[in-house]
Amino acid sequence: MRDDKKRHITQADAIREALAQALQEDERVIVVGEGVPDPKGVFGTTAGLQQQFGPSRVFDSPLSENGMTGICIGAAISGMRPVMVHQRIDFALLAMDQIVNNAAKWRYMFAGQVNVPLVIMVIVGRGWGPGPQHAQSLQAFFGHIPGLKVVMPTSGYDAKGMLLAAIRDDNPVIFIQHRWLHGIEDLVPEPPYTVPLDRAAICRSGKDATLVAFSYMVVEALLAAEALSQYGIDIEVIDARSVRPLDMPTIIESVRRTGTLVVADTAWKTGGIAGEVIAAVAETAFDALRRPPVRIALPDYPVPTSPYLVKDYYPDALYLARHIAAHLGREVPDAELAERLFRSTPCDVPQKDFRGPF
Amino acid sequence: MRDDKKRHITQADAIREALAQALQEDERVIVVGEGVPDPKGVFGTTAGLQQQFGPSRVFDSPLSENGMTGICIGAAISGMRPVMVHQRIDFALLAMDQIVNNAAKWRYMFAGQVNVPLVIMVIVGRGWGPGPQHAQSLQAFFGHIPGLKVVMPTSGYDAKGMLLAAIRDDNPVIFIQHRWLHGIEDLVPEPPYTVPLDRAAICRSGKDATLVAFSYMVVEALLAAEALSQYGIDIEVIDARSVRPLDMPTIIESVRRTGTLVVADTAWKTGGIAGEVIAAVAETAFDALRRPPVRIALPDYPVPTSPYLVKDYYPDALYLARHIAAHLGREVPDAELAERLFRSTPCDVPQKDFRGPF
Amino acid sequence: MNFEKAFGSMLRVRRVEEAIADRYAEQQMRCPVHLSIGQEAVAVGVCAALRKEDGVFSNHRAHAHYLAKGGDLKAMLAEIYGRENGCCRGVGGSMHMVDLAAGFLGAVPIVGATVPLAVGAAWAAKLRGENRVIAVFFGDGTFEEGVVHESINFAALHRLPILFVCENNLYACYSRIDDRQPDRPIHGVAAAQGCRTFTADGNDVQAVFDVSREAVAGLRSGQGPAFIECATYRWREHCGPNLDDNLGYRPQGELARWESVCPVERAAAFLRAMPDGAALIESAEKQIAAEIADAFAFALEGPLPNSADLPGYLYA
Amino acid sequence: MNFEKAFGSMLRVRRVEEAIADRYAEQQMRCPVHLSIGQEAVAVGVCAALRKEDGVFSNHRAHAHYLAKGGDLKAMLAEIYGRENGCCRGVGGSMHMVDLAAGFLGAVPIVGATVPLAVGAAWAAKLRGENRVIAVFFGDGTFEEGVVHESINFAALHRLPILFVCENNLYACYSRIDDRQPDRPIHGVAAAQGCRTFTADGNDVQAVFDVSREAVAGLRSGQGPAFIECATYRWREHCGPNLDDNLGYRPQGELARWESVCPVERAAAFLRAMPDGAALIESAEKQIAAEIADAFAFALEGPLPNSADLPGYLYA
Ligand SMILES: Cc1ncc(C[n+]2csc(CCOP(=O)(O)OP(=O)(O)O)c2C)c(N)n1
Ligand SMILES: Cc1ncc(C[n+]2csc(CCOP(=O)(O)OP(=O)(O)O)c2C)c(N)n1
Ligand SMILES: [Mg+2]
Ligand SMILES: [Mg+2]
Repeated sequence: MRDDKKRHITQADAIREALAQALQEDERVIVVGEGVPDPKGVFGTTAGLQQQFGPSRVFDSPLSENGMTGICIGAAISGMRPVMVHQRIDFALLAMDQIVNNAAKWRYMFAGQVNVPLVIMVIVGRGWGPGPQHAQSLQAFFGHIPGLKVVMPTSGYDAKGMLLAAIRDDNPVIFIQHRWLHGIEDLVPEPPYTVPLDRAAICRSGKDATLVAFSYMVVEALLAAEALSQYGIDIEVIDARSVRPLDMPTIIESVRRTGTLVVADTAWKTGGIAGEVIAAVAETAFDALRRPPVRIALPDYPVPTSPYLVKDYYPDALYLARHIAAHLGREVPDAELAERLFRSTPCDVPQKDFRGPF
Repeated sequence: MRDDKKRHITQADAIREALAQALQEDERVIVVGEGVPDPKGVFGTTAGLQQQFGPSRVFDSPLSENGMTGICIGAAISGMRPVMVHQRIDFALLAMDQIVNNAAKWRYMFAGQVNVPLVIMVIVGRGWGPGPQHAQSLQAFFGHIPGLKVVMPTSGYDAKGMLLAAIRDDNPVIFIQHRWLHGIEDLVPEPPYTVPLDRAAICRSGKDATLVAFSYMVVEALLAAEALSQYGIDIEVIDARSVRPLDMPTIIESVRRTGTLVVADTAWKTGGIAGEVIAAVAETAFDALRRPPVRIALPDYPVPTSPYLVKDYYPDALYLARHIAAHLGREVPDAELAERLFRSTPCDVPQKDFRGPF
Repeated sequence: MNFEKAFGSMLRVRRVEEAIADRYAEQQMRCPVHLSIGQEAVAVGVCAALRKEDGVFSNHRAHAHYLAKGGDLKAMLAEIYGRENGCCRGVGGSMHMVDLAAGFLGAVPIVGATVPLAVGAAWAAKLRGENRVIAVFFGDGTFEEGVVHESINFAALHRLPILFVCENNLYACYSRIDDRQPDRPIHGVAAAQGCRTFTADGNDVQAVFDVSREAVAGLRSGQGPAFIECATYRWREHCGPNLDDNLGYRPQGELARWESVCPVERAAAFLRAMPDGAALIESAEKQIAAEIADAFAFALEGPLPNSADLPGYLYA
Repeated sequence: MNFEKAFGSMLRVRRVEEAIADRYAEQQMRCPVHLSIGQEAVAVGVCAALRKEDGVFSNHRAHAHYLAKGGDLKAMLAEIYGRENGCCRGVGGSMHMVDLAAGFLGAVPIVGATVPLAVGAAWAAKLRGENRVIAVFFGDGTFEEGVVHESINFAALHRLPILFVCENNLYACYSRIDDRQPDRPIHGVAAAQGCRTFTADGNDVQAVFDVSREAVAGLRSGQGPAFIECATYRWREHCGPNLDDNLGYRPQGELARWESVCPVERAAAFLRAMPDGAALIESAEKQIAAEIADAFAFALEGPLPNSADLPGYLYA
């Protein structure tokens, strides 16, 4: 299926297409959010939908995150299939009560009598100085909550397929996009298709280490793996894709082959989902680990705004490659590696050196 | 200090005393929360404070969790030292925006120019059918957030000392109580004293396994350890006390001695703080682990209400003892163990068999 | 409104809650209960103005709303007793209840949590072109939650068929309204936000019904959200079966004054003044007593729920 | 109000923001900027009614408030340029600013987030017996956030010395107010919640000052919270330096109508009608131009901040 069309489109367009197809195929689907119908269309992901499907399917929203989440839950348990959109995941903090107490629990509390077919799309920001309140990566919050499904697709192909799967799913799904993936092109077939919400994907096979990456970190991971392969270091890169449930079978199977686990996350290290991956592997496949597992994640303080400060904040492909090589006890000429992974773009705009497709 | 008075009081009284002493020693301290001045005084923890310190120091609150949190932050950056009280941690979900975006970040965003001396007291509920929305154990949320300090004292002694330390601290501190610890008596000296906010405590030494427990799980852990000791199994019980920062040096030092790590938490297993402990140990003291680390925590669904359903929900001392013995490969006569750890109280009222002091 | 029916409905709620209170000390109902004794007229008056296919959302104090909307008494008691034949198979207890067949769409105890859900249900009704009205009950304290204001704003913006019913019983737990809100009427805020607003003596079932009927008629004809503030009073403790006037948080004599305007007795007095009224009341009492005895038996004989079913309730 | 000073203050805000807009394309200010061009009279009129020791909180669109309250221009520009000599040492950028010495107590971009903080600061002032007033600026869209209502309720309950200033510029990003709120005045809601309310032509600095002075006098004499709704308009795009009328989200001609009631030009016209007015304007322009040139130089020459300092900012 992946190759049947040879059509390269950006992830923003892939998401927009999935929304359009969902609106098309099921009249119960509605799309609502602050800025959804506006000229910028949430970084293009909702552009033109209101024109196409009309103002009774595609809605703007008051600035009322908790209330609107509850309203969408109310609509979801009353026969609609709402898709809510937040321009930044940070804003969903205002809606934690409705997400955790109602969306995640409504079916359970009532012993399965009512479903909550709701999709909450959120965007993890980055770049150009969003700063402490506008660039958090809060997947760990959602990943801790029974009753939610939480996905973080990386490729445009997966973004479209997982979004369609999420909208067709009868449970609340948190669909986490990364701003820096929106512009990357991928092979995305036009007809509607789904990608499972609970499966990791091996994007690159290797035998020396398993590198599990989340969302945008897959991009950096692939660059790092490519560079290390020049030195005979063979990294298996797994795109986790799903945060809840984590696809532990795929991850463990890989670790059993490589003996080494590295997890790269877009979030703060302490208390993040990377730790969950490591804990789950350590608990259930301890014997497979030939060396300590490693987390590569954000330092435990918020992102600053100044680019001069941001430049040291996000671990990138070079950071990954250096750490993995060192962890494996493999010598790699550092200056050469640094040159290979030289980042031609400033730290606050997306990595140019990865252009897709995945 | 611990023994200087030989005074046994309940944890609820110890907390009340700490609040009274804080109000006494610093006129900038105010206490505010839904039900704080009411006749029940938040399970006794705030009883009589308004009578003693007057209505301009001790306040009731509208039902406005996010607003009141912001208001207390505003007061904290303006020269007051507010202590907010939530009867249940679940209600704090409504205030996640103010806690995460403002309280935790205000000092950082402004490069250290302003402190936020705020204490948020929350209670993890349990028992008598509170059900899915009123008995969550959400420490993992707070534990993930840079800028917060998060503590979960178990003993009455620590509750008092850590609360005083939290109120004197210039940072936002989430002070998590457990409903089932309120009634337990402990040796609590009357004069004000503090207990550090970042140190675990070894409550019982042992050489066969390190059992790190959080909050009420320390009670079950101590019972389990006591029972196992009858079979020559020697468990070291560590009361984590602090969730952020975790006292990893103490934990790792213990694991280096025992080679075995078990973590018992009051929260859901997946994405919880127990996983963070395991990940941190696996990353930094992998060689110390002689067998897989283990988490003992809640199953990944919300607590039901019916006592007939609750009875299988919470892991107790017997569950801990059985699992630890099995994990260590040690044979223990199960019927005898079960008798030893027979719980004379129903599953929805506090464990009678532990009466304190710690 | 069929007055006799409304009286019977109130009496039934009263007797059910009294029976719960009486038996609570047996410790077989092992969950918090918030009784509506003294407030029955609000639930009954509002629901009398609704159709079966209309929906109701409620909160921690849900029994009266559930029963007034036609919820199954047996399933409710079995739920409170934590049995498999309860309306939520024991997962919910008194604070989490639902009876979809009766249009009782859900109650949960986080205050304010169901208000946006009700607005969302009304939105769905409008989008689906259903001639359906949704009502949501909440207390005076709940009006302090920001989410209520967000909900009202959206309802007014989209002119949704929703009836906000504020049961102002002057207290949130032990806190009197003057310790939580400035001195201005709640319904005044709702009016300023664009609702059609009504007030009623919440202890007069006819009065509650009359404004509800008017409000609901407006909803059916697309006039946008309505808001009713009902003055009423809770007789028992906030949570639990007991009286608690001894605690001293309410002014002396306040409870007695409100007891003297008991909604059930008021309706009974009206009926008694009618021919056959006394007989009618007596027969209602008998019928309700029998139904309650039956329902408790149903609950107490209910099978115990099975923990193994729980994970299956989580995801569809 | 010293009208000349107010004019100068508005002109300074305008010229600063124009300079930011002009230089933004150089990509040296690498953070989002939300310009207040067109809205200067609100910030200046309100702050003219405040004393230095009074406090102000703001939001994502903070430059005008910061400057009008007396915030340090150099430190602001250095902050936007991400330098160590910025008012937050580069951590904050345009959306997170503070100048404690000037009583500018903080701005952050989560909408509504500073409203309860301002109420808390006013509460502290009252508890500490300080004769201090706090003002908080927010937009029409922000009024939709529940936390604003929670904040107003508490302020009214405790009669706090707080001035809520709603800058109603008709839009939240690209969303017009009619797509977000029903057709009723914002200030009407605040009045129903127990605020003393005022409205003003937000493009007339004298009008804004007049109501602010009255409102603030009431605050100082303990009359409880005040709420001012100012009608105004944002000329540039929501976020960024450009004009964006080409996007078509605003009705044709709307921008032009609002440009024709430019707050700065209006004040200038008034001054020009006075003897020496033209000279005064000219000298203000010159002085401001020099100050701005200086301040940009200060910012551009500012030392780069050091990542190693960041962890130290987190905890006291
Ligand atoms: C968000 C939240 N905060 C606090 C509580 C605790 N609580 C339960 S009922 C209640 C009082 C509610 O008062 P009101 O809305 O007036 O309803 P009433 O109990 O009087 O019927 C409170 C504070 C809660 N359940 N949810
Ligand atoms: C909680 C939250 N939701 C959404 C946003 C995104 N956002 C930034 S500014 C803005 C519009 C604010 O409108 P208004 O309050 O009218 O202020 P204006 O921009 O018009 O000055 C929005 C929605 C945000 N920053 N915070
Ligand atoms: Mg009430
Ligand atoms: Mg606006």
